[in-house]
Amino acid sequence: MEKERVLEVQDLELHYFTRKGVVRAVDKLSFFLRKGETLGVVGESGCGKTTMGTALLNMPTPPGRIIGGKILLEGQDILMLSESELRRRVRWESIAMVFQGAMNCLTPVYTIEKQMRETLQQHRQMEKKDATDRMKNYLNLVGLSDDVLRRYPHELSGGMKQRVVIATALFLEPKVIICDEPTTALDVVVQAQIINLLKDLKEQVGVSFIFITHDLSIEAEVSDRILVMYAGRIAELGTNAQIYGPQGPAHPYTQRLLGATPRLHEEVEELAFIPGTPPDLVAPPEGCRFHPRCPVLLERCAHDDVPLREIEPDHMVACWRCFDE
Amino acid sequence: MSEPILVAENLTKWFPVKRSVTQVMRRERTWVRAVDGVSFSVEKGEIFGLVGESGCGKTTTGKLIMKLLDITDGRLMLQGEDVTHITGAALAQHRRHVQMIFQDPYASMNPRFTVEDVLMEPLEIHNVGKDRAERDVWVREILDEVKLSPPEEFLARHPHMLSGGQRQRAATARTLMLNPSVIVADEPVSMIDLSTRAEILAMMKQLQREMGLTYIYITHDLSTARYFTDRLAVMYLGKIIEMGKAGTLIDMALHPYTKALIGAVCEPVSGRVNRIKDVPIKGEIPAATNIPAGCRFHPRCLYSVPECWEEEEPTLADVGDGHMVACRRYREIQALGDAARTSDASLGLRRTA
Amino acid sequence: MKRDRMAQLRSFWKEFRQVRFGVVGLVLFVVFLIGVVFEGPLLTYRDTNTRWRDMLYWTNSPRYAMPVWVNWFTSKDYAKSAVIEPHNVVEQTDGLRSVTMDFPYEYQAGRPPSDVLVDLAITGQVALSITVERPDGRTLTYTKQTSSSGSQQLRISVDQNLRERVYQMVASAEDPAIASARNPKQINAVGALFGKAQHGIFSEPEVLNGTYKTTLQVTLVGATAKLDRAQVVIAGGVSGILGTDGNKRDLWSGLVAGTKWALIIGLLTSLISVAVGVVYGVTSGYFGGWVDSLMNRIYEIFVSIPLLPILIVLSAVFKPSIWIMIIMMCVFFWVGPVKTVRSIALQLKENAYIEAAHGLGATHRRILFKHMIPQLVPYAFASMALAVPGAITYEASISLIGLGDATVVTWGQILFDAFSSGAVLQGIWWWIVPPGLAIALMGMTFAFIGFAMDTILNPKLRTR
Amino acid sequence: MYWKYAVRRVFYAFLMFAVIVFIFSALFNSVADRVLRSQIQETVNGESRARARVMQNRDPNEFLVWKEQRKAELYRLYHLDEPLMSRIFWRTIDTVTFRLGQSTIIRSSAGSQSVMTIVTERIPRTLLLFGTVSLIDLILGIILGMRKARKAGGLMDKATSVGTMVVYGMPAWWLGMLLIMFFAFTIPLFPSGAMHSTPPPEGIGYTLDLMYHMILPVMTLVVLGFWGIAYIARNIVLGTLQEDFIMSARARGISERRVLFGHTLRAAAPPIVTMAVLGLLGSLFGAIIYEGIFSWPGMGSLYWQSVQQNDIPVLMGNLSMTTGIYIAGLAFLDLIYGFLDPRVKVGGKA
Repeated sequence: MEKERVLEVQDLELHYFTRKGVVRAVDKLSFFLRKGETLGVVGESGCGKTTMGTALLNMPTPPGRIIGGKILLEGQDILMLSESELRRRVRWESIAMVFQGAMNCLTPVYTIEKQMRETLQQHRQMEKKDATDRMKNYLNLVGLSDDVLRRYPHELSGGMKQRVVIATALFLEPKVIICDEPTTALDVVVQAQIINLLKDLKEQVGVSFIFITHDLSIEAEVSDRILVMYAGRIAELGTNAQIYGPQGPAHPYTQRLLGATPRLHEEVEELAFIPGTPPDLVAPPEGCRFHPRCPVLLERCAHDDVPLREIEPDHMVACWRCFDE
Repeated sequence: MSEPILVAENLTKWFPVKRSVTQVMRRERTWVRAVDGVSFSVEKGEIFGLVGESGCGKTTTGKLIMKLLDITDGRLMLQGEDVTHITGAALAQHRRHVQMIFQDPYASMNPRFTVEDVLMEPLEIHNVGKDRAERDVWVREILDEVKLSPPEEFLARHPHMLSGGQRQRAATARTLMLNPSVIVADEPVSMIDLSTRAEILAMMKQLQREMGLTYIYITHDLSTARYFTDRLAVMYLGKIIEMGKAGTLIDMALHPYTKALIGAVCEPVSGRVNRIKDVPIKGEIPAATNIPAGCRFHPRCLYSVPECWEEEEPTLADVGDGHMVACRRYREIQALGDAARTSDASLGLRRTA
Repeated sequence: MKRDRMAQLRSFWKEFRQVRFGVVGLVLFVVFLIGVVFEGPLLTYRDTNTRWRDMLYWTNSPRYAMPVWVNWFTSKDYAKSAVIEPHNVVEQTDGLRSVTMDFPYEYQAGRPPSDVLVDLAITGQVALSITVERPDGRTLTYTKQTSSSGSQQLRISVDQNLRERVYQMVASAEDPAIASARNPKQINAVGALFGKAQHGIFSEPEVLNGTYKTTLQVTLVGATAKLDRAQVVIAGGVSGILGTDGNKRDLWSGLVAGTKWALIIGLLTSLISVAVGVVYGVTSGYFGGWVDSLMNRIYEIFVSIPLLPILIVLSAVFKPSIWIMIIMMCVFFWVGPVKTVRSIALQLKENAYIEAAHGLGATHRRILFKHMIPQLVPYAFASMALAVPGAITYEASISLIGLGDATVVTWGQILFDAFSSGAVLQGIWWWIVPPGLAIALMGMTFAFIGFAMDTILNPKLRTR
Repeated sequence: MYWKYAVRRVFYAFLMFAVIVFIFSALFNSVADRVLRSQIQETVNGESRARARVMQNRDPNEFLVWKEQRKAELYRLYHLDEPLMSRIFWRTIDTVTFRLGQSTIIRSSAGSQSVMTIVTERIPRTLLLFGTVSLIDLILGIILGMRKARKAGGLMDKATSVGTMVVYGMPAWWLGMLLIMFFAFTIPLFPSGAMHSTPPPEGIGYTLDLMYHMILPVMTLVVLGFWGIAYIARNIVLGTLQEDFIMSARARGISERRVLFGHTLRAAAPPIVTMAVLGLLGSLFGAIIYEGIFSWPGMGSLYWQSVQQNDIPVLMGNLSMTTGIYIAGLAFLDLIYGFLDPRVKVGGKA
């Protein structure tokens, strides 16, 4: 049975208006997120994955602007909401985000308590004591002790700060949490602890996650479905089994990317790689955006824009080779 | 077995911590024990890996080998010669033999220099080559070597006009200019996109085969270490706690810390979701100013017993086939692990229950 | 390498061009430079630089004359300054030698000039006769005098020497009661000379336009006697582009002469001090450790001294020349960029390429001068530009107190003269506004340039 | 922890003051010696005249000997007979203990010739004027800076930035002259100078009169002053607005007001206060002679007077005191910084 969709994105377009020209960072992106699932978003740097994350809060960083599409949160298009409605009903209330480099996401001059309490006050009418209890509960949930509340951010280690940020993301019990590279810059052990924590929380709280990272191995570990982005567009979208399973992904980009990921427990003689560099999004190549780097391109790839099509249930690919025509 | 090209014996680097006035008066001195007695030897043509988490001293070790930092204690030998305390001309000579590739390709080249300037610099410093024309030929050759060809296209470019991969190639080319015998590569691919990472590593491997280079590969990433290196040493808080052939060390890790590290690594394989549920380690890394007594890993070890902190720190012991481990309980732990695997009572299950 | 520099410069210029006020600043700077290069032709008084304080040089100018362009804004225009050369020179050589000449003055202004002077240079024994014929036919006889041997200069001022004669000439036109009540020594002689001969000539004279003809008759006694120079100087109510000050000096010339000093003071001080500061800061940051600590302490001593007060006291005690003053300013100005440069150096030092150069065996000197300082050059230029106005203002401030170098003309000294002779209280705005405006304008010029560079250097501050 | 830091900072300020005074003493040693010698000569002459009146018909030789003795005695008292370094040392000690000697011409309002009295009676006047200016500058500057940063690149931002540059090199005293000319003479709205009317009114009238006299000088300095602070504040706030924690606060649904005036301004406050107050300190001590234009009887006018009357002891004393206040200002600034930034408060700086 299909679970209900919490979030649905339709034809989302976000452009950066820079001096050099218009950067089409997110170009007609469509996908949805089911209740209680984790959607992984992978891609190389500059493919627009972080941009997409901030767009979901309707908070593009200047000079970026959302120029088209819909973001339906339980049927309601949040792009139509006013700034104050967004603040009241969407941001943190329904969608919370753990930003990339979460260490810098805490205001350095405020104590943890002040920042958390402020967030709570903004959204809930609550007795002071109840608020304190709630903050402590969630800090304990992420494995931190109460006395963290009194500390300033610079007194905490990177892993602790990350946990605080996650606790803050959780404690309004939003429907969706976007995690943008929550573990980069953390050591493997801490990374594993954070991943474990997020998985536990998913089981216990039942929220949906969008997990953005450049690391395919982490996605294999955490995500139910994986969305592979390339140059502002979706290259492939499939379930964990479809992407990482024995038959492997369908899109040549995903295939190569996976082949380039070293395995710890296998002896690999030669790793795969993709020659060339990602395209300049001011003037992306015609046709399939991956075609200049594609090892198996067809003639039509160079000029025909490639659509995203479902090739099997829950598995969408944007590659002419994968379509039976 | 060939001659070791580089030998480190009990290599140590302590940094003094800046003291307050009262501490000076009380004659208190605290030290950051960044590298705390590291011994290993590297053979010619070998790729030796140093892995560990941030702050374990692996980068400092690299800099000690480069002689970018003064060695506090211990001995460093290069090609049979003691280079521990060399200065002046000998040091300059050392810097021709040992080269380094840095982690951040964006920072490792002066943004105001062109690729040509970057590659010329080592020649200018050491006054190699009889004139500019000769140097020019070399620069072009090396650029070809690292597959930045045609060289004319790259010579006049500034670093910001190169992609991350190209930049790391140029940085590699710079290290090759002086025909070194040892190259210290400090996380050379960690900031490079996955799609080109393998390309760089493949190039480095090819160069090694062709030119008979010796690499010391410093990384936090066990997966690339396994792919790239011949031998691997795992560092924890300034000390090597396990060392051996890369494959053996990862597939049959003995030290509980190595096991934890390996357990924490994600793999791009489906159907193994929840596999890293059990990371057999507790707490956070202590500060390098305050290294625990006894086995330095004991506060975080799930298997530690009183003798681990009451008795002296265990030293690296050979367990056969060059596999060395610094743990006094590794046999018992191994037995425990085997038992757990067979009896289905894995630590992971125990913790989730 | 050289071509590369050019390319860098070109790309910098391309960015600089985008910042509009930066271009405005550059244009202004070029204008100032042109002003310095063409100082000669621009100076209406050629010897301003050497004879600014020589009162004799300025005797022919009016005192407190407004700029000529004031006439554009007033219906009753002021008489302009003029020097009238002799016309109709008639020489007689039979018997006694004599020379007769006319000096016609076409007077059309709405207000009388401030003075009329007859300026003569003669050698030997001479007899003089000077008369002025007004348009209405009344005639003023200046004087009939003979001079003895030797060469001499003669200056006869209507305002100072001829009040009584003017009184005699026009007194008949006024009511005798009023006329007799006037002290002839205190009348406005020039006003009366150029006024209609009617009631009120002493109190509110009405201008009488027309040709005023001064006639000079010289009788030369003996063979050696001769007339070297003869001219009639009309000291106008307005004079020159910027008027004159209380010492009759032409302010435009002073301002032009001061421009080069402002530029020299500003540029030299900022150049030296920023160069020292940058090298100091980089060295301190690069070496770190005890070198850094020591250099920091020295730096802190210098920043803890209030700049203007110490400069005032040093100037008061040692009475320095302008060059020493520039050095003095450098001694305290170099701290300006140190803090920023040091922190930039600390960041640069952490860059892997510094370590790489080190690892390649580069010496400290090579790293400092090839890798670090070149990176600071743009910053150094920006802070140089921004340090210029400070240096100019400080020199002006010291001059304002009266401690300036008296051998040169600076804008600050013009303002000192203005302030100390009470120009503020008398409302002599043309003495105060232009020099201050020049300082402010030059400050603005360099601020425009400096801020523009700053915007280019800190992309974070960019809004797009 | 903060107190320890504070004590250390204050101690350091004293040390710095001593070092600088020592430098001054060395630098101006010869002129100070010369003035002191001539002052002693005058004293001895005066005394000897008085003595001559009391004891007549004494041996003139003996009289000369007495004069020499008396001079030597005074020289010894003021350490003038000692070697150079020792003279410098004693002058330093005298200055840091605020024994600034006697003036040659200038007197305090009560007629005292003590340099200390002359200078100290002027300190509050200077502090009053410049303190008011600083406060207004800071408030206006930060308000304008915030507005500029919020609409960075907009018309208002650009226009005010150009304003900053236009006034950048303008000497305050020149603007003062213009304003006096305009507001005191062309349109006589305000007094042309001085601190109060003569005679000063009593009671509340005194304060009002003082404020009335302050309007023009304060206005002049403020017109020039707050632009720079606005520009600095704008840049710092703009930098802070690009920080991750601001984006994070916005994402948490914190209201824009709180994001701006809570998070942004609070986080930007330490550098803004430092930069602004540092700039103010510099510009105010650069504007100190500006008092002379407005005949404001503060420390700045005292420079003017002592230069014109060549009163070296007053000049030196004034310099030492100005430096002392400046150093105190710098120390105070650091203390505020430590108070504003928890990283300093807890961690301890340096």
